[in-house]
Formats: sequence, structure tokens, C-alpha cells
Amino acid sequence: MSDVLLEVRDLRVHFPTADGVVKAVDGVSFTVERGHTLGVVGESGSGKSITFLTVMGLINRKSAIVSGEVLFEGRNLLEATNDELRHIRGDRIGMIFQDPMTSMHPMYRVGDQIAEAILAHRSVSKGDARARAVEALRLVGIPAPEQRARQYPHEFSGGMRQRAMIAMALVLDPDLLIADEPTTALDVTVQAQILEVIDELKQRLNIGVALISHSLATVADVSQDVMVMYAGRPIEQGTRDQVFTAPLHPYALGLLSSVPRVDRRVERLVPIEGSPPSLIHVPSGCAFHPRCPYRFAPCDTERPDLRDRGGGHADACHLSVDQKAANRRERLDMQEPVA
Amino acid sequence: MGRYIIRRLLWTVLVVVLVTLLTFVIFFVMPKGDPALRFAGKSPTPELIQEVKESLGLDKSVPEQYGLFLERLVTGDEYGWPGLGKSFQTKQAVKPELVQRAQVTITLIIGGALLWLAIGIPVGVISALRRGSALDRISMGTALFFVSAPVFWLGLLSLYVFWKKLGWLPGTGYVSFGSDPGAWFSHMILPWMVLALLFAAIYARVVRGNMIDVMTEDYIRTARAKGLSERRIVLKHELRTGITPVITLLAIDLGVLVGGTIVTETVFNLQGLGNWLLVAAQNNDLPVTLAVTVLVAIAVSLFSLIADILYAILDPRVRYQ
Amino acid sequence: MRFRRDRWAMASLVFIGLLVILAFAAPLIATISGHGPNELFRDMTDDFGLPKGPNGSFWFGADGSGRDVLVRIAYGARVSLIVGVVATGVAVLIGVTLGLIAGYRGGVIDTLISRTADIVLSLPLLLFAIGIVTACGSSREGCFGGTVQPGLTLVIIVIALFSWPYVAKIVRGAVLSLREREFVEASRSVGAGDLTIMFREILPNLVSVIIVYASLLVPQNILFEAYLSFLGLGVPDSTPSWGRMISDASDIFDVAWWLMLFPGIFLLLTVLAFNLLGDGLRDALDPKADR
Amino acid sequence: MSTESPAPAANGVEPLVAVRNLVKRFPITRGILFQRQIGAVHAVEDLSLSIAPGETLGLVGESGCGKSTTARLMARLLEPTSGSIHFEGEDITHLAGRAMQHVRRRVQIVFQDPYASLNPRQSVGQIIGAPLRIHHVEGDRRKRVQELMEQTGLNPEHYNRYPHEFSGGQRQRIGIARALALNPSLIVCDEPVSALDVSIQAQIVSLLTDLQREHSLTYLFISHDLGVVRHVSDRVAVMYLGRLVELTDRDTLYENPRHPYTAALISAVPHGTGSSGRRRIVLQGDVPSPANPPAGCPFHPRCPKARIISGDPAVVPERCATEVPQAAEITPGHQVACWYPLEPGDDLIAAAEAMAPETVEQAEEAATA
Repeated sequence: MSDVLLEVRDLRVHFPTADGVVKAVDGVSFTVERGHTLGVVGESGSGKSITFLTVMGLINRKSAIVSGEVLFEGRNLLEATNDELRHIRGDRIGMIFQDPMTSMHPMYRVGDQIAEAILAHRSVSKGDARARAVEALRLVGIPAPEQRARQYPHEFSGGMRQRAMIAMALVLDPDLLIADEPTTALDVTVQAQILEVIDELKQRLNIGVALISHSLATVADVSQDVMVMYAGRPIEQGTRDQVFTAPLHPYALGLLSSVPRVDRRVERLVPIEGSPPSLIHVPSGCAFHPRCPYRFAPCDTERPDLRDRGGGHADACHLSVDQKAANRRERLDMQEPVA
Repeated sequence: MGRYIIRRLLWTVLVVVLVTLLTFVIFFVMPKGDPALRFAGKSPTPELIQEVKESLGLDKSVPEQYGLFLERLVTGDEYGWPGLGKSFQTKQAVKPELVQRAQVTITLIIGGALLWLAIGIPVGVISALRRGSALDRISMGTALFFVSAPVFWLGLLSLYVFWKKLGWLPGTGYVSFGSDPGAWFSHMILPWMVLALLFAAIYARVVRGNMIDVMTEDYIRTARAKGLSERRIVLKHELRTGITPVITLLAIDLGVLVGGTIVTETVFNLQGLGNWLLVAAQNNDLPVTLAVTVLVAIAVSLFSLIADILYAILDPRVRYQ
Repeated sequence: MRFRRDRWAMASLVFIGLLVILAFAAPLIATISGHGPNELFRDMTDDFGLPKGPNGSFWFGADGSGRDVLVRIAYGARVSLIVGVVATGVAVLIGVTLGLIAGYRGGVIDTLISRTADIVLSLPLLLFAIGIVTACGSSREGCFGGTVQPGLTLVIIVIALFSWPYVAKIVRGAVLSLREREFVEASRSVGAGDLTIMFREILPNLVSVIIVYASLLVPQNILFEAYLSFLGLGVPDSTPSWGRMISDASDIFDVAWWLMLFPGIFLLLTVLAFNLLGDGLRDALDPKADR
Repeated sequence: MSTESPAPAANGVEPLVAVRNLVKRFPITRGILFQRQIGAVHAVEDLSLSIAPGETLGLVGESGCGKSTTARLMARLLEPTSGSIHFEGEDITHLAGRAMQHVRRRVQIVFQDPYASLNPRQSVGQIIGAPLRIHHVEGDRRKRVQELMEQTGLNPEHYNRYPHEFSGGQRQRIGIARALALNPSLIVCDEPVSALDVSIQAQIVSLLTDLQREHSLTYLFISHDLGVVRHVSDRVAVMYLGRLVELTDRDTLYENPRHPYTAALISAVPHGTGSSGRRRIVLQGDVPSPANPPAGCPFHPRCPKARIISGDPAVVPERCATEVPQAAEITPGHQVACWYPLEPGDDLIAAAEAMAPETVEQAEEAATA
């Protein structure tokens, strides 16, 4: 069996609206492997969440035009019926969301909500399902899981709720976990717990994880593979080390040199100018060109394709690799840490 | 919980006192002229007026009368407990007639409520699920029609069609269930329908709005991500939150309607509380007005208490506050 | 702009416009037809005192006293519109003021205002309306030392008295959430006083809420007046009112259908138009209430 | 204990602003008609710190630690329950009326949410001009507003536009322009970049540092983002459950934290270096509710150092569980509120790993009972 769990090829998700077509996702390809975490980084409106909601079949198919392929264990989920998708969701692919406060039904007990996921996919008794729900809560490190299972979500703290969500997503031993900004709404010390839990379970259960985040640092800490998205397209892909030590795309480089770090201080941050573009009026050529300090002749007319620059490290930019290396050195000079 | 209920009941007492006080002010202090004059016959002599005053207790000052009223309400009077006195108009005890008329009104409200829930909730839910469809637009258009149509006009129109023209129904008035169940039903069906259509329209609009709000909640997305069937998502996850607020709405409506079916009762000639109240108010028949007002105030407060308790049972977030 | 695209709301606006013209033109219609609103036409009632139906000069027929239904409907439009708009205006004025104070000040004042609103909302309003109208309408002098006379003013006061709590509660809720917004804090941090904050910062943000609820209150109040008139408690008989006309029809509706049908249709369409307008305004002004 | 005098600012300069034993409790009330108090949220407890002119004091902490309340107390948007605030040597704790208006000109605040902090019904010109109008500033107001817009990187021609026509970053610039309008000396920045997109944050941070230089401003910079705080601050204060736990200069705090919570907090932040295998201190449990804070040291139920002292991952030293440690200088300019500050060689990572979630929960239950 191949290690590739999920392969997405040239996915496009367009929403026609009264004001124009919103090209939320516009040509995304990537793979998620078993035992690996793919970190997906992007700002709001970069299309990272929509990409994975589409993978899960959770966007309204009537309001969107979807094309491309979403191959999960060889099957194209875009061609699956609603019923087939339903059997994959929760059972083969689990998903957790940004806000654990609103992601659980407020009127049902936590244990019952987890048991409900089991009962939807397995023909077991309610009692067995409840027992497995308790076990799942134990697995994610919730103390006194028997009592906790009988409580309601509002009796849980934020971190506990996100753990319960992970328990719900993993209770049926899926192959793939999609975590959409799982730590954004949480406190820093709790974020660390949640990332730890996800990482530990990934190894223990040997699953693939897609971790979506707006935070480069979060992704850098726990991912093996990284995809950086901008305006609905991936602009850089590679292993974690490739992307973080030698970023190719000016946007990735810009992000890395504009985010203040906790482990060292630099004299000057180099901000990226301008704002992320509207998805209705995406700039011509390279979508990043209006904000790019290195733009030149073809950038505003020709859209660069994602190209492999060696060792699986790819980016979508017209600049030469040498030019990028020079840019990087220049940036790093500016960013000499202050003692 | 117990303390909460006690506090709410105390609040009810306060409301009843305030409402009766207001009633006293409106019927005694505000009008000019002597109410005793109205009950002293066609050619009142000063002696007769004085006599009437004494017999009705109108010779005392208004605060004294009010005090007496409250005292009798709590301790009872010659007609038993609670002391509601006798009607100025008929000189009969208020209580037995109150009970009899309350039966009519309660029959009207309960039948109507069952109908409007049976119509309003499904229509609201289906409209929300098929949002934007022809079905949704037709049902919401119809709902807006019934929200806008005056109840008395609908009542008269339905009487005209089903009674006068088609002859399907026997006419107006109330027949007790005990004397003839068939006649009871055929006399009540139109009032029920007319009352229910207005409320069904309101409820359908509210339920639809709630459901549409619920559908965009994060936890519905979670339910879908768990791989639940659409049917289960609608029935267990959306309906639960979508319909819970209806409980509060229903309780308030039921309470207020105890004194609020005046128009329906008038159109269909039902001898209920509303009808009684209308006549009593127009005739300055204070004991009757007060008795109905007290009943309504208690009903409103109790129903809203019941609603809050039910809500706490249905919504665990409220329970633990 | 969303509002312009709402065909039903636009149609309602047109209907309301025509109704206003009808109300203004009522004396003109009376002059042209030659039928005064309270003029009795013997030939329009038969030997049993029953009215005659629509014909060439009485388009909507006559009522039990032989008066022209069409002319009376035109005059009735005045009552409905005046009561609907003025009573709503008074209620909005009271409701916004009290809601703003309750929401902004909080504490005891808020408790007092909110609880008063709760009590008024839980009162059987028709009951008290009946009480007040009979109390003030039972004699020529009215009540409160003759300051409140029976008739249109009394009806408007009664309706306003019972509809301000809706506005107050909604405004209070909106103020409570606006008060917590950072722009209010920002204003305070630069030294703005309470009045400045209430009227310059908060009130402008309430405008759309107020417009929407006022437009939904108008039809309710028009109906309220019709109910009162139907029960014989509204404006005096000499002032034509739709509710009163339907009430007059209730004894003879099986023989004189026009007496019930025409005022009813006008009442229904008017209320419907205001409701559609209100829904349209809500959709246009409150993008969240997209339903 | 430093309760007698305000904590000295860096270098012993006369502080611009000094707070002493500041306390803010929000009553929790319940009732149908008459509200009675049934508890209190302990938002800020016994906070003392000071800021020197021209300095940036960073204030970090997690949700419920009281940092935003501190911001509002400093800007006098909230009335302190007790304690004092001195500004430019004057006691402004309970100032009102005209005297307060004068302080308002000198102290400004920049808010977190660029959407909520601008009145959607007012034009940019009205928003930025409001402080000028309220304080009856003479001269050409429009010119002054456009000057401010230019200084904050906005196009002065957009004077008549409304907030919704701007992006998040531009809106934050409007908020900053408003704060600058009256030439304040202290600006309280309450999470000024948290609500912004990653690529915009650096723009605003750079703008704030540039403005500080140009106008010799003093900042109280509040954030939960430790990276941003490290970048902008001269000194950093860490709060936990309403209390100051550590305060020292930036580099000491990040490189040699002495409070176990500070160490765990810094360790928990993803470094973004792309290097794998970094171990971090993973605390168990959540931040307790400020409505019911633990007795003793507020951090003791989750504290790994307390377990090192006791030698048992399930046991907390008596003193930590019962006595509140006061912020005290352990070396000059380094305040720590801890009975057992970190020593070289303390292995918090191992101690934290040894702690079971159950014991943390039990410790918290015992401390809040």
C-alpha cells in the first residue's frame, strides 16, 4: 500500500456571486502521506480552509463550481455521491475546527456526541459506543473521562473542548486528520498541549495530518511538508526544512522576515507592503506582484506556474533561483539578530 | 432552582398587585362621573344612589376599596376563596361564572395552540430546509398574508363561506362538550382555525428564521464532518436548537391569550372571558374586570415561569448558570 | 440598493403611495361622487333597512345607513394611516429614549425601565385599551381633567402606550451590545461625555434598527386601531374607520358581502404592504437577517 | 515587598506613569428585580509597575490574565477597585471633570479590533477629528487630520471615506491617527496587531516604532504574542490570573526567565525555526477562571517547579498552595512573584511531563474549593 493517503490535483473552487466570481481556490495540488503532517499556511482568504472543506465535501455543492481531482486512497471524492462521502467523513477522514467553543452542539453531552459518530458508522450498541467514547477521551488526555463524558460542552474549558473534538475526530481510527486552525482560538500554553496531542496521536496511530494555520511558526514546529498559499493558489511547496531555511517565493520570504520571533530579536522587521487581494479581483499575472519588492517585466502579465526547483521544493515565481538566493541573503543581512 | 422558583412566584405576586392597581386606577380614578349612577336605575334619587353605593362598597375611598379587594382576594369572602365579589351588573357571584367562562376560553386557546403548532412548526422547518424554493416562497407569502389579515375579518369571511354559503357548519356560539361533542366540535372548528392561522403564520416565520440561523452554526458543520446522515442532522441537531425558543414564545402567547381572545370570541359569539371582559369594562362592572385581570396576570406570570423552567431543562447552558 | 431589487417591497411602496393619495383625495372623491362621508342615501337601503350593493354611482355599495362605502373607505384610510404613523412615531420616540437610557446607564434605571416594559408587554393589551377607552370615552369631558378627549387622539395615545416597550427592548438590546464596542471606549478615552456618546456615537448606529422596527410596528398599530374600532372602542362613528365598517357589517354580512369585503381588503392590503416594506427594509439594512 | 513605593522604572528615572497595588474586581450579580452580588471576577490583583518616559513596557499573558483590564485602568476607562495610578507625578486614580480632561489629552489608547474600534457611521475625518473637536483644539482641523493621516500612512484624500472602505491594516492606522491627534505622551496599545493578517502585523508594528521615535512616545504594549512583545519592548511584564508574575528587561526575560510560568509560556510558543526535535515545557490544564482563582500562588496547580520542590509530581509545597507570593526584586530590575524562582539546572520539561492531567485538576479543585 502506498503511503500517499490524499492526493489533490488542480483543485478549483469558484463561487459565483452577484458581485463576480470568487475564485476561492484556483489550482491547488498536493499530497498528504501516512505518518506525515502537511502544514498549510496562508492568510485569511488564501483558500486554505475552503480547500479542505471541499476535500471533506462540506461546501455547498450548489453554490460552487468545483473542478480537479481529490483522490483519497485512489478514489476521486469529487465524484462520490453524498452517501459515499458521508461514509468517508468521520470514519476515514476526521476533521477538527478552529473554534472549539462553537464546534460542539451545546445541548448534548460530550460523550454522546462522540458516541454518535461511532453509531453513524458502526453497528454497535449504544453502551459500547459510549464506552469507546470514554476511551477516546482518555486517549486525548482528558482526566476523569467517565465523568467528563457525561458533561456538556460548556462545562469544558477551551483546551478540553478541543481535546474532545480530537477524540471525536479520531474515535473511528481514520487514516487522515484535517485540523483547520486547531489552536488559533486557544491560549499559548494550551496550544502547545493540543499540538502535542495531535503529534503524538499521529505517530501512535500512524495517520496523515493536514494542519491548516495562519501561523508559520506553528506549522514549522510540527509539519514535515509545507504548502504556502496566497490568493487561492499554492505559491511554495516543499519539506519543512526547505521552506523555512531557504524560502524561494518572495511572499514566503517576506512572511519569514516580517514575523517577529520569540527566540531572537532583530533590529528591524521588513513588512510586506499592501494587503492581501480580494478574491473577486485577483491581480493579473502573479497575484502577489503588487506587493512584491522584486517584481519585474513579466510579473503583472504572466502568471507563473508552480515549478520544482530541485528536491521537490517548488514555487511559483518568475525570478531565477540565483536571484532568490541573493534576495534571501540580503534579507538575512538586514535581520542580523541583536545581541 | 427552588429559590429561583420562589423568587419568580414573588415576582408574580408583585405583578398581580401592580396590574390590579392599574385596573383600579383606570376604572375608578380616570373616568369622571359616579359609577353608582349607572347601577341606580333610570330615575336615581340621592337615597337610592347612596344605597347602591353602600351595597357595592363604593361609599369608601378608593384606596380603602383597593385594600378591601386585596384582602378579600387573599382571605376569601362570602363566596369562598379567592374572594372575587359579585358582579355590579348581575349581582351574582363572580367566581362560578369565571370558572364557566374560563372553560370556553381555555378550550379555544388549547385547540388553537395545538393547531398552530401542528401547522407553524413543520411549515417553518420545511421552508428553512427548502430555503428559496417555490415552496418556501409560497408558504412564507401565505404566512405574511395571515400575519396581515385582521382576525375579525377572517372570522367573518370564514363564517360567510362555511356557514352561510356552503352550510357546512352550524353557526356561532358555544356548545359544551358534555352536552353534545359533535356540536361542540363543529362550533369550535372555525374559531380554532382562525385563531391558529394567525399564530401559525407567526410561528412559521420564527421557526424558519431560527432554523436558518442554526444551519450556519459551527456545530452543524461538525455533525456533517462526523458523517451523520442529513436526516439525523436535521432531526437531532438543527431541530433541537431551532425549536427550543418556541417554548418561550408559546408560553407567553398562551398566558396573554387568556384575556386576549376578545376579538375571536366576539366574532364567533363565544361566551368566554374576553367577551365577558368587554361587556364588563363597557359597563363599569369592576369586580368582573378585576377578576379577569387577576386571572390573566397570574396566567401570564405562571406560563412564563413554566417556559423558563422548560427552557432550563432543554438547554443545559441555562441550567448551570 | 438591495431594497431597490426587492420587487415586493417596491410594489408595497407604490401601494402605500397610492393609499396616501387616496387619503388626501378623500374630500375630492366625495365631491366628485356627490356623496359626503356621513350623508345618508335613502334609496340605497331597501324597505327592510338593508343596504344595496355596488352599482354605477355607488361602486362599493352602501352601508346599513345608506352611506357610500367607497367614500367612507377613502376617509377610513386617513384614520388608519394617521393612527399607524403617529402612534408609531410616539411609541418610537418613547421607546428609543427609554431604551437608550436603560441600555446605556444600566443599573437601577435599566431594571426599572426593563421591568416596566416587561409588565406592559405581558398585560392583555386589548383589556387595558378597553379600560382606558371606556374610562376616557364614557363622557364628553374625557379623562385627566379633560386633557384627553375621546376620539382619534385617545386611540393614538392608547396604542402608543402599549407599543413603546417593543421599541425600548430592541433599542436597549442594541445599545447593550454597541456600548461594549471599542469605538465607544475610544470615544470615552478621548474625553467624550455621556451625551456625546449616546447621541453622536450610539444613536447613529441605531438608525437602521429603528427604521426597520418602526416599519414593522406601523402595520401592527393599524391592526390595533382596527381591533379597537371593531369592538366599538375606537374613533367615534362619525369618523369613518375600516374596523368600524367591518364591525357594522358583522350583523348583516350574509346579505351585504360588500360591506365586509371592501374595507377588509383595504385593511389587509395596507397591513400587508407595510409588513412587506418592513421585511424588505430589514433585509436591506441588516445583512445578517438575510432570510 | 514593594507595596510602599511604586516599582522604580528602568534606570531610576522619574516614571511617566506608576500604578501601585492596583485592584479591579468586576461584581457578578444575579437577581430578577434587585441585583445582588454573588461573586467577583478578580481581573487585576495587587498590580504595581511603572513606565519611564520614552520607554515601551510590554505586557503579556493569556486570556483572563487581566492585561486588557490593566490597559483600560491605565487609560482611566475603568474605575479601579483600589490602588492608585500616578501620571506625570499626579494622582489620577479618581480624577474627574476638567482635571481628567487634561489627562485624557496625554493618555491615549489603541484598540485590538480595527473593526469594532471605529464607528461605522462616521467618516474617517470625523473619527480622527473627534478628539480635536471634544477638546476644542484651535486651528484648521481638517488640515490637522490630513496631516495625521499622512503620518500614519493613509491617503489624506480619503478624508471623507467611511471605515468599511478600508482594509484591516488601514483601519488600524486610522485608530492610531486618532490616538495621536492630541499629542499624547502615553499610548496604551491593547493587542494592536492581534486581529490583523500576518503580513499586515509587521506594517503596524513598524509604524508604531517609527512614531515612537518621531514623537518620543511612551507605550504600554499589551499582547499575547510573545514574539511581537519581544520585538517592541524595552521591559516586559508577565501577568497570570490578574497578578504580575515577572517583570524585567526584555532580553533577561526571554533568555533567563525566573518564574516557572514565564519559562513555560516562552517555551510553548512555536519558534518557527523549522528545526525538529525541540522539546518544550507543556503545561497541563487550562488557565483557571478569574471568577474563582486558586488560593495561594495562582499558578501552583499547574506549576512544574512546585513539583520539583516537593519531589512528587502529585504534591505541591504548602507555601505555594496557601500564600500568595508578592512580586519582589531578586536581582536589580528583575521582579519575580514566586516562592521558588527557577534556578539553573531545573528541568521543567521533565517535571511537566511527569505531571498527570488528573493531579493538576485535583490541585485546582483543592485550591478553589
